[in-house]
Amino acid sequence: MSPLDRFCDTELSRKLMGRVAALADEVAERLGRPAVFIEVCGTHTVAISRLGLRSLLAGRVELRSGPGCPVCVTDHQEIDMMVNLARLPGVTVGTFGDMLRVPGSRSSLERERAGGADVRIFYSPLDAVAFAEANPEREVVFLGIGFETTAPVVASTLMRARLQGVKNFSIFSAHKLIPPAIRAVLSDPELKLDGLILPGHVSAITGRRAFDFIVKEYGLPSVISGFEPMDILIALHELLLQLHRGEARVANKYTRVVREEGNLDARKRIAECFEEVDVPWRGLGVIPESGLSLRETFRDFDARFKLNIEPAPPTPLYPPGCACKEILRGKLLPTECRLFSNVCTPVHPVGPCMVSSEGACAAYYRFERFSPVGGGI
Amino acid sequence: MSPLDRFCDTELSRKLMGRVAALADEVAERLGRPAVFIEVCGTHTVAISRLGLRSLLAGRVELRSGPGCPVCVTDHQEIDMMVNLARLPGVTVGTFGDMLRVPGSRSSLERERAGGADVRIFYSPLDAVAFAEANPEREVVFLGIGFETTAPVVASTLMRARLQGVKNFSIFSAHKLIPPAIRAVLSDPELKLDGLILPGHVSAITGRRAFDFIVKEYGLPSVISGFEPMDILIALHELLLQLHRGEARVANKYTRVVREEGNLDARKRIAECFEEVDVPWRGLGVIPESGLSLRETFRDFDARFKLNIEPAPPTPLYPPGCACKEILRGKLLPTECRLFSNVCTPVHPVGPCMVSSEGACAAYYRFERFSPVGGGI
Amino acid sequence: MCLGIVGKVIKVTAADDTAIIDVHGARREISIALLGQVKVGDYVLVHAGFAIEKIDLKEAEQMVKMWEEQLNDVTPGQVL
Amino acid sequence: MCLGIVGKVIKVTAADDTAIIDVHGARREISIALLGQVKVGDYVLVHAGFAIEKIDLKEAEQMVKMWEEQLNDVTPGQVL
Amino acid sequence: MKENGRDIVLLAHGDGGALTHELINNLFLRHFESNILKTLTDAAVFSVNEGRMAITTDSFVVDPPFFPGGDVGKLAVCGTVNDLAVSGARPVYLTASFILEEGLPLADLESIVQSMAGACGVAGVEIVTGDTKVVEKGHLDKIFINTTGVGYIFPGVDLGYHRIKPGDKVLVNGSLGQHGIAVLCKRYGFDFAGQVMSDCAPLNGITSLLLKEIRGIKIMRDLTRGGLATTAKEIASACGLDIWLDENCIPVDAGVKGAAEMLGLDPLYLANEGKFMVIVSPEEAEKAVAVMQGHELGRDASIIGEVKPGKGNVYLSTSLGGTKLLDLMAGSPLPRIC
Amino acid sequence: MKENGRDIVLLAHGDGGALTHELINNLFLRHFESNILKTLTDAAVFSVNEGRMAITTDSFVVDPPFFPGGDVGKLAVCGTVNDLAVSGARPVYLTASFILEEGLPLADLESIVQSMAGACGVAGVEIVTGDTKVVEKGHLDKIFINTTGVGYIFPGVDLGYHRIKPGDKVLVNGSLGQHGIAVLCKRYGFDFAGQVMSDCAPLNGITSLLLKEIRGIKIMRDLTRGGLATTAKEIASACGLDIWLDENCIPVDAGVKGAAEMLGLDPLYLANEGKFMVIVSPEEAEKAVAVMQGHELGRDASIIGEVKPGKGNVYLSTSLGGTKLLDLMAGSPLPRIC
Ligand code: SF4
Ligand code: SF4
Ligand SMILES: [Mg+2]
Ligand SMILES: [Mg+2]
Ligand SMILES: [Mg+2]
Ligand SMILES: [Mg+2]
Ligand SMILES: [Mg+2]
Ligand SMILES: [Mg+2]
Ligand SMILES: [Mg+2]
Ligand SMILES: [Mg+2]
Ligand SMILES: [Mg+2]
Ligand SMILES: [Mg+2]
Repeated sequence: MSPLDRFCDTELSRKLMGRVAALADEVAERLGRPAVFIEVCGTHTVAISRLGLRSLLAGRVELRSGPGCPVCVTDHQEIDMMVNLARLPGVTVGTFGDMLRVPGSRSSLERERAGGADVRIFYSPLDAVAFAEANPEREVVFLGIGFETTAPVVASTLMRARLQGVKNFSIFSAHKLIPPAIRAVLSDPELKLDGLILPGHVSAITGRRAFDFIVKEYGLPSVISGFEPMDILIALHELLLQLHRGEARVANKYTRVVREEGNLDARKRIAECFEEVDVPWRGLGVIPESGLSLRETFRDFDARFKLNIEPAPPTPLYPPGCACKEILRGKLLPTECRLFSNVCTPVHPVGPCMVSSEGACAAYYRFERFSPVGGGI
Repeated sequence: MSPLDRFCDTELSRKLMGRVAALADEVAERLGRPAVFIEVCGTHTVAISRLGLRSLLAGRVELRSGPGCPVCVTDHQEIDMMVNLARLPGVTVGTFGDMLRVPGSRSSLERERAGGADVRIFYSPLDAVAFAEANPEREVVFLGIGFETTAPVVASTLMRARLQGVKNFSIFSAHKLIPPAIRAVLSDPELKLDGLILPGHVSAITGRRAFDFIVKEYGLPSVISGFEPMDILIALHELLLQLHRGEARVANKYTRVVREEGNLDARKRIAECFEEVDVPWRGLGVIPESGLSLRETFRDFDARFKLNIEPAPPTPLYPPGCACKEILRGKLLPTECRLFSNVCTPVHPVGPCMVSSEGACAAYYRFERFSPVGGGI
Repeated sequence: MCLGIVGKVIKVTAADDTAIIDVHGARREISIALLGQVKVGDYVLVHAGFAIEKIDLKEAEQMVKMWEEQLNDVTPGQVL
Repeated sequence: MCLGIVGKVIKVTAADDTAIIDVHGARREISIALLGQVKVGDYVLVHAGFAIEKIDLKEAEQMVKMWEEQLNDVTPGQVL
Repeated sequence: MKENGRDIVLLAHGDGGALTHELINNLFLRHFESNILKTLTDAAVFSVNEGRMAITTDSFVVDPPFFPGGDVGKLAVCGTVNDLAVSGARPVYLTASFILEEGLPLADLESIVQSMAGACGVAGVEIVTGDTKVVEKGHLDKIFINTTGVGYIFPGVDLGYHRIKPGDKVLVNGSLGQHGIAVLCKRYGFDFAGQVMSDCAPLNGITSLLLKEIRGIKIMRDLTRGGLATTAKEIASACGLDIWLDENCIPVDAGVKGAAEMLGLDPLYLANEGKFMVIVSPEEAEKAVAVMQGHELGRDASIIGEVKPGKGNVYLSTSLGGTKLLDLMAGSPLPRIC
Repeated sequence: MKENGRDIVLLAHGDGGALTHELINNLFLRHFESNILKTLTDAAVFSVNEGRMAITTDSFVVDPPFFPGGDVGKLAVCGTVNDLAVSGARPVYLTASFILEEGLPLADLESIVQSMAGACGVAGVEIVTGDTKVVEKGHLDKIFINTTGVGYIFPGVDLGYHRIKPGDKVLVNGSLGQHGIAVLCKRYGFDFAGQVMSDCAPLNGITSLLLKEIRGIKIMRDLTRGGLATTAKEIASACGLDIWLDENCIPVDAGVKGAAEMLGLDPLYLANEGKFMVIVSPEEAEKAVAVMQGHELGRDASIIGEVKPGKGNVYLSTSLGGTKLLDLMAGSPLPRIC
């Protein structure tokens, strides 16, 4: 058995679960309330839901979902621009599957495709370059969404396209950065928080150090975590332990992947292609230097310039009644939104958190909507 | 009843048929053989077949099919160029339904469409302009095929497109002219011919006078005919009468449509847009000044220049065994080709005369392949 | 080689040189750019969406009438 | 927010910076442009068709081992 | 933005999940009345008695899906009902399988489903099971519908090529080419001002009447793709006899004739969706015409030809008294200039 | 030039004329063996005895049409056979209706037809009637096939939601998600080196065995679109009881797990084409597993859950001992990065 498989070992996980639960009880008792942690990363949200961890920690730890779903935080304005792109004659929009259903102010890429736009899902942006080469009469615009994890992938793709002389390929960059978003969340004075689970794959690129500011500026316990059952339990254990001991540091519990300085090659590529700009986040508003736009040296691959895409007009952040703003900041649970599960469902989503299967509301809807009537098998 | 309907009157036609048959008998007796007429126009070929006229005149008049099917006479080389056009990325080829199945040396537009080319059938070239306006990212190339009847229609379309500033529309002109083709047929010394049925709708444009050369240069009886049963019978009657009387003139028996000078407006449009060039005809080879190519002033609408279409290499005129050459010159009947109806059928055509439903071989195949076992009802 | 169909003009839009024709109840917009004056009630010959000539009903009338007379002549053996 | 999957490198084509990875039998070509030296047998973390980091198996081994030891310790009431 | 999946068809309507259920419950079950369908099980279950049954299937891909006189939904029901009807069966149950293009307006789908329900009512058949798939925009053109139908062969009825004999008469129930022209004209921008419409109609009423009244019916065939000419040729080939048709007797509406001329097409090859051909013994031909004329779908019924000894050919006696051969259609009808 | 219509599908193959006849005679009749089909009439006629019959229909639109372990033809036969099989029927006759995209290589069509014939042989069913339409290039993606099947319900068999009771056990016949993964991986450029293939297979052999041996079978469902989760939710909703599944007991092949992770998908929502769920009384659950394991399509059969009193929900007990809710699929599976 590879050591990697042992991170999903059921027996081991169940044992650790016992420890975590016991430790959580102690901490909760000491605090006089359940500890409140935020998982920054949407993939953590899903993993936690899949494990049924919230049901196992109920009354001991409250796990809230942070702004780490790139789909959920993509602003209306940006979606509207993507929709405008898709409507241009001769343009093929390439994207990861996640973006398809996210609503802008009037439409979504899914609806545009249904209306005749050429919108294609690619597993990798390199597949979009190959598609562009095979269809020279189309301008293929790949939507650059995602955080530090995805930005170097797109940067690499761009460099490859330039090297191969592909003229009909470009990028619409809507990449975002995690540390500024965490700052925006933590600087909310109303927020009550005992610790953060930090995104493992963003950290793989940025390195552990990128998160030191959390301790320095906010004095909160935090931990970088992987995504297997053991990873998440180890991370929870670490947070509870820091709380228990009254410590606060940025622990790295995903050492098999995350280094102190991250992936320097990847960071270099990001820096080469992109520059930091102020961008709006759904639920968080404009955050300074939290987005990545293509550098001037890549104008020939920048869809905004190549295709002359005007910025779409700003729109109200939320549909009436939607509590995404509070949910994205970790201030409310999805079940506390009054539209949740009656008006707003994954099939007919109202707010962004319901759209992506990784969105906090969608994860709650799918996995934790009802508490069971009987017990387990 | 409108006088127009009376041209299809069954009772009247049957009576006239009796006269024609009797007159034909007299002429045949005098000649010692059936009179041989050529119908220049493919639409006449079809109309004659549909009426079962050949069966009614058997032994008295032999009706042969001339070069008047624009599809049948379009050369391999031209089809190959159309195929090359259809293969260009971003190009939509617009055409009349007739051209779809005509084989070039390696492919046909039908096969190209099946292989992914965008080939569309339009009822009118104006519909192709409308399509171009609605699809600005495509270059829409309309195939200009047809004789004097169709050339002014395409010329008008072109002028309209220029007026409306449609930039993504162009023409691939393969238009041909009938008088030079008649000359080419008649100058064949082996040809035995007693008269010509001249194309009514070409004459509507050119005028009756355009055919005077037939009498002056070849001394042959000829008649301009419409397409209704009475029209055709009147025309046959006229030819037989001229023969009977030893006369030869270009009679106009389609006076409700054809004028001495034709349609001057239409002729002006042709002259404005096109110039006469030497072009190859299937079955007849290159005929001087028998084709229409766009004038230099229309280069921006000339697909040959706009899309840089190289002339395709010349190819052998006929598949081995195909007798189209003789059939198109009126020297053989389709049934005399040894491939007819066994190897060569409308479903698997070998030669061009089998492709268009108006082609001589196709018309014979559809309507006159077997003689009936019993009599009529 | 060139299908032509007779249509009756039921509407003329001079501004863009179009007309609506009726063929036994089937209607379509066609271009009249190749003809001079066209008016409602005229019969035109249509090819590929364009009227290419007006139909001269008088000529038609004359010709069928002539033949009707000839053919209804009962002289036996008449062939010319 | 960023799906990453562990794959074992089974072929490297340095010329175009690609490798074939195997994930429980599922294979795919990925790019290794974001990593330095990669060799057959390495485990890599893959995101959107790119290897974004090598997996340090020793670190993995150490961490699970530490936890296995701790968790198999039967001292009752042990919570830390 | 319009609410997702409530105005147009989305891929998710075909994923078998929540939206598929919405579509089935809010649309299909609202229009199709059937206790069997309601069970929504993997298969519909029904009881049968001893006897002979007929089954037939057709996929309907008409472009455009809405045309004067009907739509693809009405067509899908009538087409399958008619294949059963001309086979001598009483149509009973239909299956309905939809393939939808992402982006199809739900309102269009609803009106198609409504037409289907209407046609089922007229024909007296029940849709008992179905299926819905959605494919990506551009992977099909708007909507395809498959219907499969089962019915009971009327006891004692024996139809087939083997019964055709020289001397038998050929009948049709009315004017030809209407459906084909209605569709082609819509496609190529013609307008009939309501004068020519598809003849799409369920024929089981008139066929069951005929079968009850006339014992000498040899075969019936609906005259769909390829029209009268193709069907006649198929029958002639299958029984090795010649069929002679008389152009003067074949009913073709003036509007159809005009539009067919305009497009360069032959009405004898145009599709019909409410017309059928009957071959009947000569003694009963007149009575059969009378029976047909007594039904609203047979007002213009007439004898159009006769079976003769021969080799499987079809001849048309032309108006002029000449003859010409009719053959299978070769290539779909396209508008031509020559 | 290749001879027209002899290498690729042309529009004329679907016009009902000469090329359609060529296609039917040279391709379909060569592979599909059936005396009923050979008559090529408007409808197929067959005799029935008194009893209950089942009818089901499905259209198959899989992209790509060829995938590891099968093709759309095999799928079209198995899918319909399986709907009949899980309904407690013995599948007997199938109809096959093809919609083809102009340009489809005839060789591809032939190999699809060959697979269909092969699957019919294995399942012991007969294709008795069919239909072929061809649509313009770009109006569909390569090929769609509709099959409709009829069969006889085994005497005495009574399956249905009404029979499900708390305490009943939930079984599956093997590892989940293979078909879905095989298709998605082919579409997105993954390669399994032959290790994961579609599980596409006719289930009527194993279901008839089960029905013969086990009296306490309450319901059977094949786990197609939407996978185990969606089907479980449908059953729970329909009978108003909860279903509890145990993640540790649900067989999912390692290769499927890996590929599903790579694409960000959940195997419980992936389609299967040779897997079915059985709900059986607790007393007979073990015996049912044994019977299934005795058949080659049930080697990995296992008990994966249980019915409990409740409100129509489906719960999964996770490996950690937590619980989570399973619901209908919402949106087709697409590869994601997050
Ligand atoms: S349930 Fe819907 S409306 Fe409410 S917060 Fe979540 S996404 Fe917004
Ligand atoms: S029958 Fe065919 S091969 Fe013979 S002349 Fe006609 S087209 Fe040519
Ligand atoms: Mg099923
Ligand atoms: Mg049928
Ligand atoms: Mg049918
Ligand atoms: Mg189904
Ligand atoms: Mg479409
Ligand atoms: Mg039929
Ligand atoms: Mg089904
Ligand atoms: Mg099914
Ligand atoms: Mg059919
Ligand atoms: Mg396609």
